[in-house]
Amino acid sequence: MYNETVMDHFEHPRNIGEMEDPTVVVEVGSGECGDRTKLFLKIEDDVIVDVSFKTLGCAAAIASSSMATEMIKEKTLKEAWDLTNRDVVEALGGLPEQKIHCSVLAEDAIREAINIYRKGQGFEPW
Amino acid sequence: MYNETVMDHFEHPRNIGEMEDPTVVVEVGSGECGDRTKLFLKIEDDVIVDVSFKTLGCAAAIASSSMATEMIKEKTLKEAWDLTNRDVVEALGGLPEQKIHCSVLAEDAIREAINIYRKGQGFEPW
Amino acid sequence: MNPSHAPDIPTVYLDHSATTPTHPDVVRAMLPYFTEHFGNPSSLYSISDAARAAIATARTQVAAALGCSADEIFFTAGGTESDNWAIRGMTSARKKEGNHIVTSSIEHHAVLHTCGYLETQGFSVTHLPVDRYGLVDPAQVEAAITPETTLISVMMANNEVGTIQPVQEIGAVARDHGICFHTDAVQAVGHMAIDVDAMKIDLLSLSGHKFFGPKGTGALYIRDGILPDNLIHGGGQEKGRRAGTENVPGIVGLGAAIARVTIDIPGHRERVGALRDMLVQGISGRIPDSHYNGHPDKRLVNNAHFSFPGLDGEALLLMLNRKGICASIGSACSSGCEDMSHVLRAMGVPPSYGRSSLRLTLGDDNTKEEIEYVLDVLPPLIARLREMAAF
Amino acid sequence: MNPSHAPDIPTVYLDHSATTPTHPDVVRAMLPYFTEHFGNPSSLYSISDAARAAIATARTQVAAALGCSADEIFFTAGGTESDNWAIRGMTSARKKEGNHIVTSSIEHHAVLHTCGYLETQGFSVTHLPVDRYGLVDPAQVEAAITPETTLISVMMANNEVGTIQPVQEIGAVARDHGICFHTDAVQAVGHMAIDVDAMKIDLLSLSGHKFFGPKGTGALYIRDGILPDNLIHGGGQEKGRRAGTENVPGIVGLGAAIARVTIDIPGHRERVGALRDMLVQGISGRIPDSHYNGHPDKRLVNNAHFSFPGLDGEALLLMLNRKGICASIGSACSSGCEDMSHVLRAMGVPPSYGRSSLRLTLGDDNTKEEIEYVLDVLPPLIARLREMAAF
Ligand SMILES: Cc1ncc(COP(=O)(O)O)c(C=O)c1O
Ligand SMILES: Cc1ncc(COP(=O)(O)O)c(C=O)c1O
Repeated sequence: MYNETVMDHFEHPRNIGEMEDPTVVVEVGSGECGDRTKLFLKIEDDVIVDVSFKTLGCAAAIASSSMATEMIKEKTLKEAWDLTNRDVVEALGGLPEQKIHCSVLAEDAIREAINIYRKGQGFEPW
Repeated sequence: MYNETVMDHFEHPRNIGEMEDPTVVVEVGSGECGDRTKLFLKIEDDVIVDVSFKTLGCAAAIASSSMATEMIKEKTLKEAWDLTNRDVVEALGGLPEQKIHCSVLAEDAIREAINIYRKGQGFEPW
Repeated sequence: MNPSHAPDIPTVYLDHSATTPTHPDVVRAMLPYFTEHFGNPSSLYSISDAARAAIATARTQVAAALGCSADEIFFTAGGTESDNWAIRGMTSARKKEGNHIVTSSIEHHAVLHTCGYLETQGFSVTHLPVDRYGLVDPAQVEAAITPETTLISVMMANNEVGTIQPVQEIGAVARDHGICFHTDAVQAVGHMAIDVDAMKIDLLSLSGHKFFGPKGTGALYIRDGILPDNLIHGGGQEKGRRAGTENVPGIVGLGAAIARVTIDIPGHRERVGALRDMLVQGISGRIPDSHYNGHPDKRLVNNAHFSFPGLDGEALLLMLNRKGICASIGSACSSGCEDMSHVLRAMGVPPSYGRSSLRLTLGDDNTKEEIEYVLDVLPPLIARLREMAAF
Repeated sequence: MNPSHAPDIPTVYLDHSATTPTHPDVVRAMLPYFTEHFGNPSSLYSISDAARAAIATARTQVAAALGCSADEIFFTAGGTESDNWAIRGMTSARKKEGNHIVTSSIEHHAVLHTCGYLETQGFSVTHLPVDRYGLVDPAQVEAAITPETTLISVMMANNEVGTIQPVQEIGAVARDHGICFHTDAVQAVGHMAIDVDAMKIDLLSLSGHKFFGPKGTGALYIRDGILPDNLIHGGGQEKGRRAGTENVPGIVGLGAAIARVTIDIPGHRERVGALRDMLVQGISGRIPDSHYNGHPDKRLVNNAHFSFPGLDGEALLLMLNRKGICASIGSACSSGCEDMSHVLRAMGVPPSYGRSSLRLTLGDDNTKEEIEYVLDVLPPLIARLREMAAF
C-alpha cells in the first residue's frame, strides 16, 4: 500500500516529539478524518532553526509530518510557506489516492504556525 | 443417468427387428417428444407367442420397448393388456423423472395392437 | 480422465464447448493462492500483497486478450453472471431512456432467460431471426432499433452450431445509434482474434472454463465510461462495481488460461481446424444422409455439428459414451430435455434433424488418432440406431 | 506464508474473519475436479458422473452442517451473492404483498448495500438499532413489522465485533408473523452449532473462504417451499434456480471444508476460546486504557476486538504487519477508508475509540506461542504510537 520512503518516515519519523522553548506551537486537526498534529517551531532571523511534531493519524499523516518537517528545517519562513502538500507527497514518492488528504495536515500546521509567528511580530499574516 | 438394466436393454435390445408373418402390426408415436415405435405380435390362442419391435427414440424409449416385449412374451392377451408403463419402469429398476413419459409408448403400442387384433376377431375392443 | 464404464477404452473428449479440463499449468499457477498467498486482497498487511499483485496481473492478461485496458476488466463468477450483469445492469442504468432490448433468437440461455426475466419487468425484447446458417443480419439489427432501445446484445459465436456473427458490423450499427453493444464471447475466446475497439464492443462476457481455465470464473469487459448498474452489491471490490471477496486462485487461473489460449491463435486455428475438417469430411463421406449444420466457414474453428435424421441424438450420445467418446446434443445446459434447441428451431432446422443432432467440439488436446477412432466408431453406431428405428 | 517484508519474522495470522487459507486437505479434495473429473455436470457421458456425484456429496455435507435437507442447499459464488440473492430474490417474489424490509444497523455491506439498492427501487428499509454490545432486540424486530414487511434479515454473528444475535428469538418473531427470515451466517459457520429448524431460519448465507474453504464459493439455504426469485438467470443448474456451469472444484472444496469445521465444534470452541481468552486477558492486563468492544460472551469464540484511544488503527496495523502479525481494523471490506465503521457507530462507540480499533480473529491454526508473541509485541507498539500522538 505504501512505498518504502513512506514506511521509513512512518516507522522512523524524523523530528518527532515535544520541543523545549519553541518559538511557536500550533495544534491543527482535520475534521475529515480526525487526524491531529502539533507542530513546534524554533525561529531565528526568519529562519526555522528547529522543528518537531506529534501526530495522531495514519501512516500517511505521520510520514507527511515527518517529511514536511525535514523539508522546512533550516529554511526561511517564506520558503516554508511555499511548501505545499503536493511537494511533500512528491518527496515521499507518492501516496495512495485516498490518502492524499492526510498530507494536508502538515501544510496546514506550518502555515498556521508561520502566521501566528508573524502576527506575534506585528506583521500581517500571509 | 440410466441404471445398468436400462443401459443393457438399450444397448442389447431384446426382440428388436421386423417379424415375418405377424398377426398384428401397429405403429404409434408420441407427439410430445417425436418418439415412434412399431410393434409386431404373433398371437395364437389368445397367447402372444412372439413379439418384436423397432423404435426411434432415446435410450429410455428403446429400453422400455425391449423390456415390455420381454414381459408380454408368452403371456395371454389379458395379461399383456394389464401391463402398465409403471410395471415396465419398475422392471427396469427406474427411469429418471423426466424420462418416465418415454416408457408410455410401449404400453400404448401393446394396447393398440391387442385392440386391433380383438376387432379383427370380431370382439369389442377393451 | 477415468471413464467409469469401460476403463480399457480411451476417452476421446470432443465436448470442449461444454467445458474443458483446467490445464495443468493453470492449476499450477493457481495453487499458491489457496494456501501460501491466501490473504484477502482487501487487507493491509504484506501477506495480501501477493494476492493483490496476482489479480493485477490477471487483469492485464485478460485485457491483452481483448485489446482493452486493464481498468476495463471486471472479474465475475462465470459467463452467466457476466451476461446477467451486462444485460440487467445496462438496461437498468438506462431505464429512463427506454425499455427496449434488441437481441438474437440464438443466444445462450444466460442471455435469453435474462431478457425473458426483463420482459416480466416491463421491458420489451426483439429476438432477431437468423438465416439457415444461424447468421444475424446487421441490417435487421438496425431496423429493429426504436427510440426506446437501450441495449443490443448479440453473441460473438454460437455455442451449438458455432456460427460467428458479424459482430463488427453490428457494433457499427450500435455505435451509429449511440446504443450500448454487448456481446457474449464465451465460446469465441481462444478461437479467434478479439479486439473490442475494432469490433466496437461496449460490453463483453467471457468464461474461464471454456478455455482450459477454472470453472466459476469469468469476466465482463466494460468500456471506459459505460456504467451498468451493479448486479452484486456489497463490499468495495472491483472498484466498487462487483462485490464479494475476490476468488484469487480463480482469477489467477483465468488470467493464466486466457494468456495460454491467446498466445498463438493462428497456430491453434491451423491445428484444430485441420482436425475439425478431417472430422467433417470423414463424417460427410462415410455417413449417408448426414447434414452439416451451421455456416460452412463463418464458424468456430473447433465446431462440427451434424444431423443424422432417423435416430435420436441422446441415444447416439450414450452409444458414443460407451465407446469413450464425449459429445453433446447441443448446448450442455439443455441436455436431458428433449425439446428441440431454440437455436436449431430459429435456423429452420426440421424437428427430425433437430432431434438427431450431434455436436463435436475440439480442443488442442485432441489428436489425429482420436479423430480416426471417431470416424471408425461413428458410422456403424449410426447405422445400427437407424436400423433399430427404420420402418 | 511468505511475508515479503521481513522473511526472518514469523507470520502470525490473526485475521480469520477476513479470510482463511484453504486447508491442504480441502485443496487435495478439489484437485481431481480440475483435471481428471473435469466434465460438465450437465453432460450425459460418464466422465461427468464423478462431477455430479461430487456435487451431491458436497450438498449433503453443507446440509448436515445446517440441519437441513440437501435439496434445500443452493451453491453460489460466495457470501455476497448469497446475501444478494436472498434479499433481492425474496423481496422481489413477495413484491405484491409489500415493500418493507426489517434489518439491523450492523449488517455486512453485502446486506446493507443490497438493502440500500432496494431503497432506490421503491422499497423501504428499517435498520434496527443495537445496544452497546451490538445486540438486536427481538422485541424491536417485532415492533418494526408493518403489514408491508416481507423480509427480516438479521445476521447470525457480526464480522467486526463478533456479537452473536438472538437468531432463534428473531426467527420466532418472523415465523409468528408469517414473514420470511434471512440470516447472514458467513461468520458463524464452524464457530457455533447451527440448526435452521430450531432457529426458524428460512434463508441462510454462508461463504467457503471463511472456514478454510476456497474463495469464490458459497451457498444459500432456502427452506423447502420458499421461492425467492432467481438472481442469476440462464441454464437449468441448481434445479433451475441458480444458473451457470457449476464450479465443481469449488463446490467440492466448500463441502470438504464445512465438513471439517463442523465435525468438532465443541473442541474448536474449547481450543480457540482458550487462546482468545488468553489474548483478551493479556491485552486488558498489559495495555492501559484498552477497551474490549462487543458482547462479553454472546460473541464469536474466535473474535477479540479492542479500542486503544490515542492512536490510529491503521498505523497500528502497519506496525503489527512489520512484526509479522496480520490483523484488521474492522471488516476487511472497509479497510483503507477512514470513515468509522457503521457497526461501531451503531453501537455508540465514540469516534476516538472507533478510529483506534483493532480486530484479532483466531483460528485453529493459531498457537499459544503466537498469542504470547502478540502479547509481547503489542503493548510497546501501542505505547509508542500513543507517545507520538500525545499532546
Ligand atoms: C455462449 C455461452 N454463453 C454463456 C455461457 C455460460 O457460461 P457459464 O456456464 O460459465 O456461466 C455459456 C456456457 O455454458 C455459453 O456457451
Ligand atoms: C458477515 C459477512 N457477510 C458477508 C460477507 C461476504 O462474503 P464474501 O466476501 O465471501 O462474498 C462477509 C465477508 O466478507 C461477512 O463477514
